[in-house]
Amino acid sequence: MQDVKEFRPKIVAFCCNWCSYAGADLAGSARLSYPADVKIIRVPCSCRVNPMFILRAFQRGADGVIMAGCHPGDCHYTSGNYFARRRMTLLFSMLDYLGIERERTRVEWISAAEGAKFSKTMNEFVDTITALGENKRLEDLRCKK
Amino acid sequence: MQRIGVFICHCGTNIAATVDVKAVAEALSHEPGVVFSTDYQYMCSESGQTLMREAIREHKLTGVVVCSCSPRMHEATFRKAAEKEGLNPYMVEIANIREQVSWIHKDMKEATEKAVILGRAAIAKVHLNKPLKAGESPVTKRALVIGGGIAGIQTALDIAEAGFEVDIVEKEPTIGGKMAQIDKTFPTLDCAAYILTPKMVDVAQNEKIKIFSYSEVEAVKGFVGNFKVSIRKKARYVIEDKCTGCGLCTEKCPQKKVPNPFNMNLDTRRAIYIPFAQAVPKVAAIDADYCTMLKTGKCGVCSKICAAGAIDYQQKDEIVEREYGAIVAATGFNPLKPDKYNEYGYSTCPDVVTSLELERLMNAAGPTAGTLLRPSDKTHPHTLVFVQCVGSRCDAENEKGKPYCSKICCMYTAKHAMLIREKYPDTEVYVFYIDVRTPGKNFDEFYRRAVEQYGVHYIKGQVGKVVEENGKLKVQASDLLSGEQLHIDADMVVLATAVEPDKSARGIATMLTASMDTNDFFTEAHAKLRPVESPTAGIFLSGVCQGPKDIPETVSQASAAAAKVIGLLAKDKLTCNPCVANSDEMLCNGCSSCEKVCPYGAITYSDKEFRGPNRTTLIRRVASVNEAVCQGCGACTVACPSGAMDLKGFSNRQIMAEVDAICKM
Amino acid sequence: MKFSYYPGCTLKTKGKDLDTYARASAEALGVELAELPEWQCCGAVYPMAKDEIATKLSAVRALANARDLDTELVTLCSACHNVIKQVNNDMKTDADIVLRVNNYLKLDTPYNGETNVLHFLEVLRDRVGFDELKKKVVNPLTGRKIAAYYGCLLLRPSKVMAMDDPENPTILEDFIRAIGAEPVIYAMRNECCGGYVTIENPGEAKRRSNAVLDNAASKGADTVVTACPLCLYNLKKNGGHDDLPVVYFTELLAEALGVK
Amino acid sequence: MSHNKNAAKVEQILRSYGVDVRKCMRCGKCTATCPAFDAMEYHPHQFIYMVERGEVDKLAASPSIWHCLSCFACMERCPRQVEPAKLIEAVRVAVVREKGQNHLKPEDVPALLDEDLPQQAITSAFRKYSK
Repeated sequence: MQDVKEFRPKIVAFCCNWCSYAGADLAGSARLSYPADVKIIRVPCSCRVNPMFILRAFQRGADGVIMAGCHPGDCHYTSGNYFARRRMTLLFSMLDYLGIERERTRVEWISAAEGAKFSKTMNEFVDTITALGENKRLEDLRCKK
Repeated sequence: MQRIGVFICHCGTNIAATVDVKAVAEALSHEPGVVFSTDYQYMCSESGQTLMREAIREHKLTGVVVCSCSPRMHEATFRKAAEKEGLNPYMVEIANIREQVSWIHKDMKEATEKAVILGRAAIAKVHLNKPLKAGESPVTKRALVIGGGIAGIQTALDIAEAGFEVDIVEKEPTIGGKMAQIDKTFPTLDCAAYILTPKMVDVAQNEKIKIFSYSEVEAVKGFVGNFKVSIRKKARYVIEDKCTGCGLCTEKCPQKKVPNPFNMNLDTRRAIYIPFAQAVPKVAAIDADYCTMLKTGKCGVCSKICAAGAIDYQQKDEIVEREYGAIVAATGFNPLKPDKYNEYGYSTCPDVVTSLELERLMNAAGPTAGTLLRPSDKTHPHTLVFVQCVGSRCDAENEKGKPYCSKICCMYTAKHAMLIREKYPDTEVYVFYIDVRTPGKNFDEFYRRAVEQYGVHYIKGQVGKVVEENGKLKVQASDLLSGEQLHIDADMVVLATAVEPDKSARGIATMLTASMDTNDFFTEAHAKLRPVESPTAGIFLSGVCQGPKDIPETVSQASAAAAKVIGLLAKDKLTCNPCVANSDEMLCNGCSSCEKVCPYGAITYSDKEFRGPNRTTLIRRVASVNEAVCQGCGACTVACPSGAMDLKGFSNRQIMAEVDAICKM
Repeated sequence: MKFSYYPGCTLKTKGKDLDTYARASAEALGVELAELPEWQCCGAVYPMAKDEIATKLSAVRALANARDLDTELVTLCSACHNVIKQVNNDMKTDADIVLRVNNYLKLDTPYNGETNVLHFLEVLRDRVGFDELKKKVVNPLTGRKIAAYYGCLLLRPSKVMAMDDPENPTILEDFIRAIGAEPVIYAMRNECCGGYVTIENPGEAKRRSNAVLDNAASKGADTVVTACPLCLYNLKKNGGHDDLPVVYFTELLAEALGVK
Repeated sequence: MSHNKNAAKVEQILRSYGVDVRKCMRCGKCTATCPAFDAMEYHPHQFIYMVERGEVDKLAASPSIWHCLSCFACMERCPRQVEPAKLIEAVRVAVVREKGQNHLKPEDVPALLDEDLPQQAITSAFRKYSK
């Protein structure tokens, strides 16, 4: 039997505990669907996301990584999302330099009240990544068994 | 190797209708380290918890993964259950297969696959979990209230009522704040002094409350439960314990030309003064900028006539160190000075006044003894124009004003208009408004009374220019409903100026590491659910320092803040969040990167001895984290270039293990 | 002290007094006003459209000339001052305008808003200093009650003109004090005299300028000073106050310095 | 926006002048401060609202746009940075940019002159009213 598999991206979403993770919960309780390709990792704050985590995800074969935190000015820890924003800007410019498609990484500010935004953002992101296709440049094939 | 138990919750049909729970349990049972895997109808129920506890006992589990609803719902429940069975609560992890799977996906195959992956990620994390123990810290059973206006007074009285000690630090020589300057209060029109001064007396007489008047907070150290605060008692050149408040000195002082800020500088006072008759403490103070004795060494009249011998020209500022368990910011507000709005002529025409100046001009204890007179020629005004929203509701790019609605102006203007029309029926009163905002109990009724019963002319539009000519104020304004430009010859113009946080608030917020918004209002921990707490533990917010409020709202919030303080002080020990940062001293290179990004000042550096090669000792500067202060955001962990800093419960290895598990599929 | 000086069209013709008295006074104060070699009319109205380039070029030429001479650029007429300062602000802040202007002009060195533009009043206040000016006064106008008329263009838009508080200015009043007279402060001093519609709608221009002078007169002024030729013309012709002379501030300056 | 009947033209005007009419909170301070009020059919706050509603043609046909004194008082005093004066110029320029729409023609000038009228008045009138 021939196995023609349609491409389903692997997407890692880092969500801060106070805003975006709660936004994801709200999306869930409002039944606002988004593709199952998105898998969420809970972190206390967007500033906990080490750029290394994102590189690790790409190395292990993720096709897209999205980080979501509180809106600027609303960080539970006062200033964490500002640090996150600066760090991600640096990471993105490095990824640009490496020639990794800019669209594979994304930062969004989603509050605990924005379930709809969470769902919409994830839908859009999955569409973008699906259109881009598989991450071939950063995946470390040695990681594959 | 951990011995992990996995529990899949059906959540009735919430999960089980979309996720094949049995298949998930089966798939996860093959994961390394998993020694037990099952599913159950309601894991959070009593019997579900019992199931988990039995499994922990029987299978000697060292870690638990519950695949269920959001950890924000029941993480605490499952951790408590594990703890009862002797398992460290932080060895329990949740895979969220309800909000993130069953509720948003329809296809069972797809949902089941995702549930398995989320379960694997949680299992991968639990492998790296370590038992965590929450620390404890003691609580100093005393509170500090910064600011002695109605907010600070109410907070202090409520805390004292519960039996705890409270200090009030007030920068002026008396408590009372803005409310002491107000004449009548809306919507009941009772006298502010009649309702405020008894409270001030209560404060003075309460043994639990200590007032540091004419004092400022100089430095704050420590953390929730254990603050150490330096208070600067400014030299008032009067010995507080000796002064009887007789006021003789304030009548005899030869320096009469001192502007009187209590009356908004509409009259003068002496160089030695008691701000107002009901001041608490009723102790005089010398204004060093004007006192002839302090400036030239000649005079000494007050000292000679003071029978109590309370005058001390040699007095110096004094620093007092006090310890507190909780701190309440009640720093209040000031009305914006409208000197950037001279199209209204405030700086050039004395008859253009602010609303707070009008309060003094209508107050029986004010410069005109309660008779409304024009400041320029002391005559009775016949036509008055009120301008709303001066400096409020401006665009964020407008440098002159504030972007927010100041909230109280619509109501106090209605009050002013009504009082003037009632006392002086021969007046015409115009109010120019953009919107009339009256959400509050009996507020709109009050405003309608001003219009219907008192005949105040409310005009939708703004004033564009005020021109003083031949003793009149020619007011040019728009009437948007009639489409006309109006020209009114007025005798007085009253500007409802925006409320702005007191200038001292910014410095105090920095000392408290409490966050502020761009307008210098203190930020609350949660806009809806934690409105009287600062995000910084142990710091509470009372009154207008958090946002514009009227008196009833301020008092409610002040009592709410007091309740939160009482809840904190009632504890003997505080349990800390165990998911805090910690630094591996062997890896730390002493660079201070972590210290710089810490919003709480939880990281300190000290020199430590380490054993070097060949029995030498090395002294290295290394970071350490104060676990009682750290809130566990993790900013430092990413800033650390050497990988020394990590976050318990969300360690680098744990998060990477989750990443790997998700990407593996 | 040497400055490049941009007189503008009116100061060479109908507004000569504004110019001649300024030059004479400048000399007395040790300020050298070197007229730009090839200046062109600024157009008298700042074009607010972002896509208007051609109408901004003459101002940029003057600005670039002053830059090349390594001097600050001094203006005297309120309208020129307004146009040149606003265009300069565009050349500092609007990358699109900068690009298009420089593409068009093809200067040896592209212009990017380097020149500092000063009104002659600012030279008196910030470079000479009113205290210094006071010392050089030989003929103080003691007892005179002078009303300063700012009009609209000198102060607004305040963010760009950055010369004084647009609603409660002091620069002309301080100037009046420096030459020994007493300033008369009146609310209409920064309201428009209607000069722009003096051709279109003389009735309106009359009403506006009359309101200005009425207000100044009610405060006891004996003279009104201005920096704008159009305001001067309009206030004199349409103000309805023959009892209230309107003169350029430079005329009183020259008088006080004894060079009139 | 169905509220706006003339979206493309409005968009063009707003873009070239950098005005954001949505910032207006309808306080009417521009109209309160306008020295040319009596000469106008539509007043500054109405300009803003009419442009927002797309009624540019109606505005362009009104004599009001020629009565603005360009004194910038509305811009200076607007609490919301809406800049009505720019919008009025924008509509005026849109009119004169259309062929044959010059409000002031060179042949009309001599009749308007008197011996003291400064050049500035004519220059500015040309710049404001003609292509």
